[in-house]
Amino acid sequence: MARVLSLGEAVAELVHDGDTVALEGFTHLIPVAAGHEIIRQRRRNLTLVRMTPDIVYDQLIGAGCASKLIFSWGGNPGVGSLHRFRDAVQHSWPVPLEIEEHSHAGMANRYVAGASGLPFAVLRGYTGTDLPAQTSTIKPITCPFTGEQLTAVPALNPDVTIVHAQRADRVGNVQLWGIPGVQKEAVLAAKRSLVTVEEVVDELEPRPGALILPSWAVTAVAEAPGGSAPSYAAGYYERDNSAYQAWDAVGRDRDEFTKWLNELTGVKA
Amino acid sequence: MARVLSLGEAVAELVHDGDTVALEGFTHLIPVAAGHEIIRQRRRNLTLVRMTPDIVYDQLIGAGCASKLIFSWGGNPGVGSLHRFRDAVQHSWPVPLEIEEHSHAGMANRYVAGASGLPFAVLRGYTGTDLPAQTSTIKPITCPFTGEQLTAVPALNPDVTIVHAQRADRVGNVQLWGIPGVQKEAVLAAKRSLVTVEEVVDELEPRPGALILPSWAVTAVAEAPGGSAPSYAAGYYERDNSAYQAWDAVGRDRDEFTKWLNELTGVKA
Amino acid sequence: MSEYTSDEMMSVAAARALRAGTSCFVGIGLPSTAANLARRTHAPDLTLIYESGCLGAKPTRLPLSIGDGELADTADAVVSVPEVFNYWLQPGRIDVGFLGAAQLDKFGNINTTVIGADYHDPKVRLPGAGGAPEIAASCKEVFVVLRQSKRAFVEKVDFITSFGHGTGRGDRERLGLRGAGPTLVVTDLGLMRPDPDTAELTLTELHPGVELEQAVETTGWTLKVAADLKTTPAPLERELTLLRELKKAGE
Amino acid sequence: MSEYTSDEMMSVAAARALRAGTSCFVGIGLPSTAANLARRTHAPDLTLIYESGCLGAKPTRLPLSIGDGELADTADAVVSVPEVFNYWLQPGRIDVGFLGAAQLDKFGNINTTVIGADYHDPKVRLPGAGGAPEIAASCKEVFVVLRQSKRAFVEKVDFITSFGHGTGRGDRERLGLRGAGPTLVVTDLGLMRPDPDTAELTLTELHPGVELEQAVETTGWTLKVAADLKTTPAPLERELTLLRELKKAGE
Repeated sequence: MARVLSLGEAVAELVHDGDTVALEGFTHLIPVAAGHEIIRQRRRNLTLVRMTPDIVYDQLIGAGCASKLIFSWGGNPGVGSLHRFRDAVQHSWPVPLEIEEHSHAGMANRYVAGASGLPFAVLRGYTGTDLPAQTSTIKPITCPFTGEQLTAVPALNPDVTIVHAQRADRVGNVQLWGIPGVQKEAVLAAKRSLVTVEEVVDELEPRPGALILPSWAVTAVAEAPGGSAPSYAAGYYERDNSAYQAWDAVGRDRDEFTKWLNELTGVKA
Repeated sequence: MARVLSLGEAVAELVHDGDTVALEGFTHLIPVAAGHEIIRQRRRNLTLVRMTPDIVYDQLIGAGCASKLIFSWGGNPGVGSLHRFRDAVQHSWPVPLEIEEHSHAGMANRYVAGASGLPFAVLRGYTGTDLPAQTSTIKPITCPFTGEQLTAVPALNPDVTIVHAQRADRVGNVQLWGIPGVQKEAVLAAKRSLVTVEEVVDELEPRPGALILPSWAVTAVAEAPGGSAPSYAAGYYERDNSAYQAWDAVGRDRDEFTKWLNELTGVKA
Repeated sequence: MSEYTSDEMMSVAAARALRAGTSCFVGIGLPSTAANLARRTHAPDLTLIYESGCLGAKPTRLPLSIGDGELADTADAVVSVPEVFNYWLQPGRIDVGFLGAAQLDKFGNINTTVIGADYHDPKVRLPGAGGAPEIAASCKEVFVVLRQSKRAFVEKVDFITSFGHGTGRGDRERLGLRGAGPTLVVTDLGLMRPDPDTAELTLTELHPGVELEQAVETTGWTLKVAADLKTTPAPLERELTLLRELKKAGE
Repeated sequence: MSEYTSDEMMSVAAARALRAGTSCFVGIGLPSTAANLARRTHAPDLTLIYESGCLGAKPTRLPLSIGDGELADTADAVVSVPEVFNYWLQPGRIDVGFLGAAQLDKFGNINTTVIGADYHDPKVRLPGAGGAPEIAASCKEVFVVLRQSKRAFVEKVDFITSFGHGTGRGDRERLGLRGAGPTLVVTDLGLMRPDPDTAELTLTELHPGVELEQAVETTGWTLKVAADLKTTPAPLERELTLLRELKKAGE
């Protein structure tokens, strides 16, 4: 059964240096507060996994937490590039960043395989593209019935997956509604999982479109109100588009970024 | 976009002699009225597909509609055997019935592959059992990353899938709640689909746990109030357990069954 | 102490085997009765998973089918059938798979497909596999519950629908099956467990009042008996009351 | 007739290409603007599918991301990301895939990964593939919309992120790709379509007031021009009004 912990406790206990860590949330419910806590706790050499690394991953990368990124689309949605990500890839700042690059369909299926206890997934994907030449985790596979050639990708099984949801009850059952993304698969694929929530409530009332992660499928729940801002949490708050725009100027410049980082971590400049 | 038809029109148009036909509904929402309409319209040589053939399949088989059954569990749940099914398998009455036998996990994944436009699915299944020796649609497959051996099953792509749901709106969007079974996969895997519904309404109000089949993914919708009795339709009526028990005596005896059949089809004895 | 039937003893013994705080993938019939009794007695937090996609069902009356509305209404979550098999069963998340059988052999292999040597011309056509092959493969361990008879307890099943221990200890490992397979068989006469070395089902407990000879005679192979054969504690008053309430409510 | 910008002309031309009664897998940015304009003009029943899992979204304002709450709130159905790719895109259910690009080559291959010859030491690291490779592979046809420039319209892309027509007609069939691939490129200067024989992108329409030379000079290969080069009809007053309302509401 999931234990209800503070965010600090949960990150301290579940996220270790060198771990493969997935923070998922597709535009909606991005676990930003948990990402910031990982930065504050100065984790290093993480393999970060995420379909759509956006500003919280730019921040983790800029803070030097990651040595590798597994992803399918890295950008500041609606704004432009991730400058810390680019700086790491192009100039190894602050540390070199290895990348393992997929498509969304490939990443989604890798989580599905992980959640399903299978070593790989099959899809119609990557055909004719230059991705398989750069990514060793894309291989051909032949249908044993039709002889048709398709594509295989290996399961993703993060050491820990972190997602954000609207609510949990006091025994750790999690309720999430709105765009569900790939969160269920990412949690079920992981060895350990942390769900940050807007609030812990006495009882989860049924809601249209809500999915439930039962307590026994989650390692820990931590209350983190506003924990997915500047992304949004359906029913709680809207996306703060200006924060995405404002990040561009901060992320673009190493000094500006370092100032931002010092502020987050409480270091005096 | 789905057309709203009468049940008779829909079956006449969508179900042809020799077709592969899946009627799905896992205990809940079994499309019984549609099955009876297929009997009334005297379809022949159908390959019937269903994870859990129960009394409506016993009736279709006894009426001589089917030449083949693809399934994973055939019984009268909570009561006992399907006598028409047994009689067809053991004594070819009224016509021989070929069978293709899987497990639930295999059948579910065959629909998933069908819905996904893939020729096959991979699972951890059938290992050590005698099923692969009897069923040619079960084959080994090797993970291209780990070398581990798993099991492959081919996609199911019925000519037509029929399911029952609670509601549709007047343009044919379907709303289904309660146990969803494998209905979405079975509909999306099929070349054509028919959804019978308890009622056609002006507007589908959102409901906890409801899934939607958009009109553009369905061929036809037909109103059939009570159309899943004696199984149940959450929010409309309960399972009629006595009807399942009563079927045992009817199905057990060829004469009793023939009387039942004549009554259904309006033939004077 | 009340009088009780051998079926009641079987249900009580099966319920007791389910540990508090675990999860159980429940077949319909005897396994469902036992699992629901366990939730009412020593294991109120037992998580019941039904193949209809009901995760954490807490039925107030005994379900008649694995997809009763009652199961969905009381579940923590209701998911699709592909999801329950792929995301919940297959990765080995479930502690115990609780199965019935038509035939069971001395290595715990289960037959629910055909009686008779010829698959294509069976003496009796049974319902088939359902979810059992993968439940038997993927749960951390498997309990089987069925009434003892020479017809049911056979030297070798006519058809392996669900793999137990094959031809003996080590077969599961060789096939790459991850779960431990059948670790307990509960009958109306006693309990059998696979021998630690050979995996042959061995009588370890007799229910109160049952003669050893009865168990031996209703087993279709030469039943081995544990050196320290024990007697199952008789059903408690409370267990019987709750079992009877449960069965009555389910009718 | 109002004045209008070349970007407005591009959005209007892109919107017009989307036929009533069809379905469109919509990338964010220019494709989303065009698709939403089409719903407000000639194709109110156009089904919009976003990779965030929103099927049949009917946003009242222009979404800023592919996962805006507005898309979920107005959708016929909201499904998981694996489901939108596996059950909805992959089987070829979607009529049109509408994509942007950083680089596009003369055979309609799309690059959104890296600029520069060396993947490991790129001149510019772009966002990557996202959903595009499979959208380009699986939709019945693909429309691409982007502003014309020599940097963007190149002889050969530095990296094939999403496969168009490869090295020419027949490559898609050889690879077993089921969709027709790019059938239309909408730019701020005109429209290009693949030559029926060679699949080389060929200028078939110029927007009003655009000189042929402009289109040729902003194309990084020797642009072929259709024998019957046409002029796009100028945006209608109504199209411009609706486009401006849409863009304003989205800000």
